[in-house]
Amino acid sequence: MTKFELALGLSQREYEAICAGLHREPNELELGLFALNWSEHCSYKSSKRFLKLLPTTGKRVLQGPGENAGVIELENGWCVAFKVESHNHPSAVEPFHGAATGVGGIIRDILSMGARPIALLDSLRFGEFSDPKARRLCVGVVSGISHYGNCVGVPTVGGDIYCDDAYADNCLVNVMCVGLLKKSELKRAIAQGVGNKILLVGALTGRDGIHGATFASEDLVGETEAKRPNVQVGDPFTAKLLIEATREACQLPELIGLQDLGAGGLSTAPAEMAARGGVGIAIDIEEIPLRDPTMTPYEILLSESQERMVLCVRAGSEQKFLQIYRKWGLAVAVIGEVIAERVYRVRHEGRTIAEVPISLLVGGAPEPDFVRIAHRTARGGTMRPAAEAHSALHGDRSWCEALKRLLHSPTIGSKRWVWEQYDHMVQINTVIGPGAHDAAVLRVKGERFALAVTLGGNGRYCALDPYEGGLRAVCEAVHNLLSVGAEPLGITDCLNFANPTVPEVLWAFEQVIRGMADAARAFELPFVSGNVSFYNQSETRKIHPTPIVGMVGLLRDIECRVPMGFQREGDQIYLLGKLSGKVGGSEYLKVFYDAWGDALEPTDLELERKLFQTMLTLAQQRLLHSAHDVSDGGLLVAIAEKSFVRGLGAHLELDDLSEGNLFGEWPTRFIVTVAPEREDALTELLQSGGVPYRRLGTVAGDALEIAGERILVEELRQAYETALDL
Amino acid sequence: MRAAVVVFPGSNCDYDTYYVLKDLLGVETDLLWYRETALHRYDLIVLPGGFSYGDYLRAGAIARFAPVVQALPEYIARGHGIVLGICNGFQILTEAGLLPGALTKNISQRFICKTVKLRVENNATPLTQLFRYEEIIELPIAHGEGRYIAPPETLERLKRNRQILLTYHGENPNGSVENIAAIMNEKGTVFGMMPHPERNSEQLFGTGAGLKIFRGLVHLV
Amino acid sequence: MKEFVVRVLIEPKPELFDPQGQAVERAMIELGLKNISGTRVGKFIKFKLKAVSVQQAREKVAEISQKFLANPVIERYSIELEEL
Amino acid sequence: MKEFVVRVLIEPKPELFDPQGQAVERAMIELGLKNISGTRVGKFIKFKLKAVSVQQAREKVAEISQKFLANPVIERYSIELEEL
Ligand SMILES: Nc1ncnc2c1ncn2[C@@H]1O[C@H](COP(=O)(O)OP(=O)(O)O)[C@@H](O)[C@H]1O
Ligand SMILES: [Mg+2]
Repeated sequence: MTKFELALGLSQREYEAICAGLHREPNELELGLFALNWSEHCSYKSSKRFLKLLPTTGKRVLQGPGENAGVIELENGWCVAFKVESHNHPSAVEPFHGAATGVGGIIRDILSMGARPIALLDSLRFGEFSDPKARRLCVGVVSGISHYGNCVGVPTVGGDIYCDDAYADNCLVNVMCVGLLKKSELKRAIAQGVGNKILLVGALTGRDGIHGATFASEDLVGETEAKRPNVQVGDPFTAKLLIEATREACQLPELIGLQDLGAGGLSTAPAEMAARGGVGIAIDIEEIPLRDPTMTPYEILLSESQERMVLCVRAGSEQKFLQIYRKWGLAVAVIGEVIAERVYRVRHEGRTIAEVPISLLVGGAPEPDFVRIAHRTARGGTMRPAAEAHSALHGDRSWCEALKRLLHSPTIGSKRWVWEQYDHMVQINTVIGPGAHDAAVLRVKGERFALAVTLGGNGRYCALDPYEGGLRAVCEAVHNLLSVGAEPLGITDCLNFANPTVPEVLWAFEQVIRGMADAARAFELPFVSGNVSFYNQSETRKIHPTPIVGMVGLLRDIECRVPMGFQREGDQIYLLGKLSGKVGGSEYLKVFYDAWGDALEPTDLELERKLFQTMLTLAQQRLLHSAHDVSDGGLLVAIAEKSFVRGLGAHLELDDLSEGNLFGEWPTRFIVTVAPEREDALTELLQSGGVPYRRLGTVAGDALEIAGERILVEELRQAYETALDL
Repeated sequence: MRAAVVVFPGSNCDYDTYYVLKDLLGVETDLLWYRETALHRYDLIVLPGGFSYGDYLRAGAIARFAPVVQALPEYIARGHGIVLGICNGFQILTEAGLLPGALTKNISQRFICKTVKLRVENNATPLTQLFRYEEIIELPIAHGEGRYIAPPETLERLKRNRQILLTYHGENPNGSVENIAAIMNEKGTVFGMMPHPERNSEQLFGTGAGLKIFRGLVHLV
Repeated sequence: MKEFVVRVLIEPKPELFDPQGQAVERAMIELGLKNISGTRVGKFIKFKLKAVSVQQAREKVAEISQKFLANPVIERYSIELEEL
Repeated sequence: MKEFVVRVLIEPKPELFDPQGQAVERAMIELGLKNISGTRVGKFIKFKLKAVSVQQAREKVAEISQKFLANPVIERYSIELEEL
């Protein structure tokens, strides 16, 4: 094999598979097509086998994995489309543009389903902020998301941020987009009907990011400098026009299918559309509107210029579509047509310059050998850091001081610095926005119901125990939705991992998926979309296995939403779930002992299911004055967060104080408040639901009081609000 | 009463503003494409928030040349009705010279989205007539270029003629001179404000102070 | 027709406070560039222009700068032309 | 010590897409400035610097431009010095 082929990232075995499939050697252009379509990023060749473990069906699922986004039915003919995607490698190289173009890509995925994008969420991972490089990356990423999301008019309503040395060389930028559509508007990324036309719409095609997909399918090592594709620059202004124009185009019955151009550009999107429709596509390369007329066919086909989409429209209706896109000042051209032969044919001035069978190009990539081998042999081991158990208690540490210090850690503290840079209100649907609760709540104009959305995941748990970590990631998302009173409906996930050819990495990958799958089955929740990002490692560092879980839920009546914070003095504070558990994996151990602990408290899925039902009933009956799940930082942090909302303190009647009880982070717990006169109704419901509970105390005053110690809410709030200061 | 909300390429609060006027207040309202110039049929023209032309070069710098903006001076001179610029709309009006001063990058150099407190400095205008003088109200802001500045003579004139309508109260989020958040022209026919009244027009989102601004403008007293 | 490379430099008027300039100056000093003062941050627009003469080119660019590229309330501009 | 007026001009690398430049170019054409092409929008930083020699001044400014003023992944810069 020549140097050229190797540089494209194809293996010898893959090259042979191509020759065997074509019955000849590919030419340079064809090889480029294969390099992109068969890249890990586009083909999922190493992950496919494992992704099959995830449950994907359910009675509300209108579209599961396999399209640009998943779609779930809501009420009154409304549906929600959603997906999360990573832009890790580009953001590590150029945080501003990398993150910005990540936002653009996921928005177009939602657009492809016929939906209007109504919300964004972002999940970010950086090194510790004591490292200036981590701070610089964070500032760049946040301003990139702010730049793009704000301009394009989609509110950024949620997400999370963690800092950990594991991400020092490979930051993670996962963005989720949520769209709303009527069931009748649903579209697919499909090409059908011989003779129908293929249109390219949006921005001009330039020399951007050629080979971005193959770049994202390799480790980030120093010498990639030379291989590094040009940084792609997004144009949110064009993206906004593309949204409006495409929403118009979606109203025309002659639109057969549409697909965004992401990684791989024109070398992958039309082929995927043809694969779904069981047809072929021929494109005429000279018809493509270019930014630079000197581009070669190879560059045109592999360009990853942003803000472009491909449409398949009924023959004869082209003019209608051309008009719409021209009205919005966008580039638009008929670049090809649907053909009967199931090939992807590229023509240049009438001459065929590349032609490959669709079935070989899309989905034909053989599973790499290492997957089979690793799958058989790999075990955990090196993923687990040696860490000491800290079952012993704290000695003379003050609980108040410990709490204050935890609240000041960037992972726990307020992310206001971030989300105040995001327009989280545009479209005027954001009833509960960032920083206000466990999940964001969006109203649907003219409807009684509302949507709740959440995105997040904890890599440290997965590094300790990938199965339990994967399971928790799903549980936590469920809790976030239950806290606001919403019923979880569907899941999207982004699996961020290191190099999959390392057996332990692949082992952890499988464990995480098994954990997520078991949790999803317990709640009968389908995975409807997702994304895999491998190769997040450098010469010296691997990221933690980091599944990021996005979830959408339904609040049947927006008036039944439950606030997070303490509402009234005298309200009674209850803990739902068990009080006692291990401290392993907690932020507390990290901050005070620089350790992880030896094990995570295992999650009790039976109890999870009971809590699920009970929390829904409590919300429907409007019994609760507030609810908040216990997650990062543990019990006291959750209580402090409840006190910040209105500056109301609490008398806590806790006597069994231990690090595990106060700062352990196992899930399956909520802290709720109830009016004193409804206490009996609450406890009755908890008993009949089989949920263990205990009374923690009373909402009162302007301080938290615990076992004789007392600290002003305002003092804690100061620590919390100043945790992120970049 | 008939209102228009202008749609520039890149507007993104156009529909929100339309929704408040049309669906919440029941005002006959059109979304008006930026190429339109027949404005006389409208009593109120709103230039909404967003990023017209991507806010490239300077916020509002390109949009001020749009046909609809070019037609505004005549609309105003003939007294056909009132013009309101919200956020990006305010930026366009200052760029076009229809309101004095300029809106520049926030002192922090960052975009900022939050609810702020404002003080009503003049309640004898259509925009503010439903508030008490010096009343403190809450409205969201969302902008990267909202720092109002103007030469001293202009500021003098603004104060003398009571053209300053709203000022930031408590905290000045962007560094605007004299805490200025909203102004009008001398005749009281052109209004510009950085805060977004359409984002606090329902109880779901706060106090509903924004709806009072629209009610005042369309004389639904 | 001649072809020119045009550069329009736009900066905040001298009498105006330039918070961005101040922030950049502070950062430069922190990074060890002592002995600096009066930092201003502006914009820089570059393009190619065909015109019959330098004079015509300059006039045209001045007009567009005045009208569009700079905001005279807050900015001033200078034009540099180079014939290709 | 000598004193210099320093100008650092920063622009997007030529191979990168500059959507702002494109939008500004379109606007200039619509406003009647035909015959233009290749518009790029960049930044312009101006300050005064004291240094012992032109050479030292230039070295220092190059260093700070590289390290801080310009982002070498996406931008290139040029330095202009003038002695006062
Ligand atoms: N971790 C996952 N869980 C569920 N579905 C997934 C996962 N990863 C990818 N998918 C699905 O596989 C398909 C291909 O994903 P992707 O290549 O990211 O799409 P795109 O073409 O938009 O980049 C999508 O339908 C996606 O939802
Ligand atoms: Mg896609």
